[in-house]
Amino acid sequence: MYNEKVMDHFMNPRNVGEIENPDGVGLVGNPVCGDVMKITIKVKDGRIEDIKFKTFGCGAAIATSSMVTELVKGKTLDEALEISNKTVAEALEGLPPQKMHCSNLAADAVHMAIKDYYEKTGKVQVAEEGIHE
Amino acid sequence: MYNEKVMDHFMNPRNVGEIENPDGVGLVGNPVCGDVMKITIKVKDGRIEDIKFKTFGCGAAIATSSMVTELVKGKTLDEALEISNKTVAEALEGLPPQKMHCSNLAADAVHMAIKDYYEKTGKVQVAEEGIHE
Amino acid sequence: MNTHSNARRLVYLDHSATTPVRAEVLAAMLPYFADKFGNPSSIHSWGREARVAVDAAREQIASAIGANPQEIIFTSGGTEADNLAIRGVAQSLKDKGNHLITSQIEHHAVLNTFQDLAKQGFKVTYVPCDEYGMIDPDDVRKAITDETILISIMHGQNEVGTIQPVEEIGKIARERNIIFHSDAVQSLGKIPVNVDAMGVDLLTISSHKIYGPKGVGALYVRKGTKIKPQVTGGIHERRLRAGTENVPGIVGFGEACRLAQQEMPEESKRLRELRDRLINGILNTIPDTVLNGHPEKRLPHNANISVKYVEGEAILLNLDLFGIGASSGSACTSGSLEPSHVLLAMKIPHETAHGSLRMTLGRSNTKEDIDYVLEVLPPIVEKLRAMSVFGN
Amino acid sequence: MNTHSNARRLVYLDHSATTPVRAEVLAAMLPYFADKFGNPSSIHSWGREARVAVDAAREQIASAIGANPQEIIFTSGGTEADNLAIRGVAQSLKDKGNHLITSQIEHHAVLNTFQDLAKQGFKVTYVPCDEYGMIDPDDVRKAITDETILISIMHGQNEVGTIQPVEEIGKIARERNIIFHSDAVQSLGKIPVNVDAMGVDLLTISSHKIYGPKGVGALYVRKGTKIKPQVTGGIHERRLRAGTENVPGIVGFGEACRLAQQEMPEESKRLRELRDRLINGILNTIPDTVLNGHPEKRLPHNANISVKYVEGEAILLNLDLFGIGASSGSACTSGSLEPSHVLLAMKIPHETAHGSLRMTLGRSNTKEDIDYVLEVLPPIVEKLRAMSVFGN
Ligand SMILES: Cc1ncc(COP(=O)(O)O)c(C=O)c1O
Ligand SMILES: Cc1ncc(COP(=O)(O)O)c(C=O)c1O
Repeated sequence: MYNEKVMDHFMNPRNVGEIENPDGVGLVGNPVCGDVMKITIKVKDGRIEDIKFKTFGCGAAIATSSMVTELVKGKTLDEALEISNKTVAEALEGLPPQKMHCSNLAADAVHMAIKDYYEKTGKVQVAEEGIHE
Repeated sequence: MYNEKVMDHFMNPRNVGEIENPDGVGLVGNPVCGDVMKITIKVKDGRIEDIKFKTFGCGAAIATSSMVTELVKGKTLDEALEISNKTVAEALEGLPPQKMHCSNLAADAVHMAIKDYYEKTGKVQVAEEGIHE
Repeated sequence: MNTHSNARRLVYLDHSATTPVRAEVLAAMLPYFADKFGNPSSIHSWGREARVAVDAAREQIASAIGANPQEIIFTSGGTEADNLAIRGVAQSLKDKGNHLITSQIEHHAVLNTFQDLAKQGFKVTYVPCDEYGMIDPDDVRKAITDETILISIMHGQNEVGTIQPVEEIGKIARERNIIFHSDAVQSLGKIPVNVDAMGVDLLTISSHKIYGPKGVGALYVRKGTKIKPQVTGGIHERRLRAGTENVPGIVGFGEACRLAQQEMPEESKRLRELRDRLINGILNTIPDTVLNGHPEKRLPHNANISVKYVEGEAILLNLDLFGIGASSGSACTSGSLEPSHVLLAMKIPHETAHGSLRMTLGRSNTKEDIDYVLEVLPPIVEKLRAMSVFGN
Repeated sequence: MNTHSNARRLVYLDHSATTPVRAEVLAAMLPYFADKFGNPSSIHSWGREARVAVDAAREQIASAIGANPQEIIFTSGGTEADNLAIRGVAQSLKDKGNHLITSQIEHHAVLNTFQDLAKQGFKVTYVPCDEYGMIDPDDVRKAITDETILISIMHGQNEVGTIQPVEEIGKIARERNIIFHSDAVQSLGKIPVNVDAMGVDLLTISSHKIYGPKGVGALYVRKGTKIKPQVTGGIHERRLRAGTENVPGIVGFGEACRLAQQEMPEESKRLRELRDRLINGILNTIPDTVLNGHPEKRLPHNANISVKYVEGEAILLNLDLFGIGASSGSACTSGSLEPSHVLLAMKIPHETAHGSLRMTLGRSNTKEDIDYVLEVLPPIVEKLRAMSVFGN
């Protein structure tokens, strides 16, 4: 069902956990649907210095969570905002069709954490339309 | 499908043929339905002295034709009239259910031959209701 | 069960009824009974392994008929596939129109399904055939009304072997934008079957007629064709047919398709030669015999001959004792009181229809088999004719 | 396909999804593929030989459920049998009434068929269940109206294993003279299934759940029960189901039934002990786990446990890498966005439903298998919980 890359991120997820006193928190998903992701970030000099995830969900949900943390870690906030759910799925070399919908929310969670950071710090957010695509 | 007794009468039918100048002829069946039997009899002293059949039909039709000739040969006309299609089927130790209807006409043919004999000779027929049961 | 008391060899000549599963097919199936036994819907390795096998078979079958794998819907056989096609279209398009077209010479799986729909209020036109069992595309064209939603005309006729002009009918259907279904159960593996060349939207095929296992068939459903599923339940076969997949059966069907396609050119030539030897042998040695069906446009393995003055079942029983298995369109073997509807549609008289003998050849048959039949049959006919009411 | 990279043994715990064909069954089937391959409708010896085999299997199956052989109609599986029963009765009795009763916890083969009938204008009452997945016969009684023509309530629930009070429901149906159908696909071979004791008019069974081949099932149809055939065509199965019989499949089903019936008392006891070891082991070692389904009135081979705070598919994938095959009622494995309708009907919260784990035991499972699961599962749960949003 899942390819090797997905299975690798599922079995050996990167950046699991929760950052204490995070600069931003993103929580997406819905327990009814079976997938909930929480992303916590530490921001320094406009870059994502640290990122951790916690996910309740299926293989795809966990793998995309893990992958997105790898993709955005060290990136500027603007760069991170450009990473979409599609980018994540592509970085995982594809997800099964029935998984594209429900489990592929990881980029949304990162965007939300960045938004949360902007709101908390009162910093101006450059491109609102980058938040959710 | 057919039991051994039926197969024996089918493969080695008794009294096949046609009596020349018969005392009675019975012809039953219908080519549309796929079974036609012709019985010819020779009568002497109120008994069926000789009997022959010709049949266009399936295994059951041929076997019942053969069996009925065995059953009535040498019998009095009254005795012969008492032999029904059911008697013939029983003497054959049973026919497949779907064959009880169409192919089991042999006794009818004998009865018709006897009727024909009565009509030809003008002899009184004792029990009309015996003819067809 | 009476044995072949008179048999000097066993000659199976009823390949249109069913065929033995060939060794390669059984070998392909065997791992899927006990070893790779998973349910393709399961996500664990047992399930995934079964899914891979089903998908591979789907590709083999699609490739044999020029279709895409996603257009293949597995069913329990040809009968179910015919039902799914016909009921599925009628029910899904009933708001567009209520007229259906088929022919008088379809298999009962098609015919009885139309008759059932007729009882439910659909109007059905049964186009006739000529004396060779051939349908005239023009009759189909003329039958079309503004209400017509489905045309179903078979490819190779199962009793008399006549190959129907489906390509032309497909063109007519396409011109008029009407869904076209064809039953190719008998033609698959015998003559080329290609969904695009035939112009069909729906095509029925069955495994056990091509040396695959019984209990598996498929309906080709051209992309975009709307049909209402007839068996509902879990999510299988693109929601068009529910039920746990018959994995070994499907694997066997796939392999049978692959082999049939590969061997068809040579095998069909071989069968045609044997069949012609059989037909000519009978027509030349037994008087009052006639070939039923088209002399040339005919499935390569089908010989259907009427033996006048005798009844089919009586011949079959005699042949059986000699170890020869064949079939007949007589009433006694049709399960009804009427002889074959196909022979009657061809205007063959009842008596002659009752005496029809269908011999359908297959992989195991040899020249020696044919010669054996040609040796055994004449005395059987002679004997039965001697006791027949007709003919002398 | 990822292999069982962490597996120290292979433990199949998904016997409610499907089972391997057992050796005796395959041995019984094998002659019918290539050697005794006839079509049971043929009158020659090949055909008669196949007919005898089909009839013998029919007797084996009838005997396993206390029926007469003529009351057994072979189908392509449990799904088709459910469809035949439900559509068949609804269509044949639609002039008597248009109300149907079933439950919220039926298999999709039943549920989706009723939903389809509802779209066609039938009124359907879906009776609820309690927290254990048990239906109250009184709810069925109350649902009955003068229009009710069919009640369909399953025997053993396939997800949570709860055994339904079919005998009582059968009595109610009889009192009110309403046709009663029960899906016994999961209970056959596990607990006694007897059509008279259950008071059913129609009963669904399936071969591949009892170590028989896939692609075969049967519907028991009590003498005198009128149902409209759903697959029309040739004359097979008392005109209730057309299509060339899957002879090897039917033979295998017969043998599987015979063996299941014979071994049930001992095997069910053995499974129950193993299952209890599994259930208790999990409940005792993994915190925040709950048993789903009835604690006592439960199929002997079914363990269904919700592991809170984690999602079912994630557990399954981990177990799979350890060589353990199981299933879940999570949305991710149900093919829809909703978790199991059965768990939801039992009022289990969505999160808990998503974390359900169904393990269904079978012939091959041993105490060692269970101990292996009990060793492997806790660290998997711990690891997944450590990365979960919930629970800590
Ligand atoms: C032309 C045709 N259609 C349909 C069928 C039915 O197929 P199956 O036997 O797989 O149900 C047959 C065979 O009996 C056939 O010859
Ligand atoms: C209760 C129940 N009914 C029906 C079915 C369907 O049976 P089959 O897989 O033979 O179509 C199943 C199995 O999936 C089942 O568990």
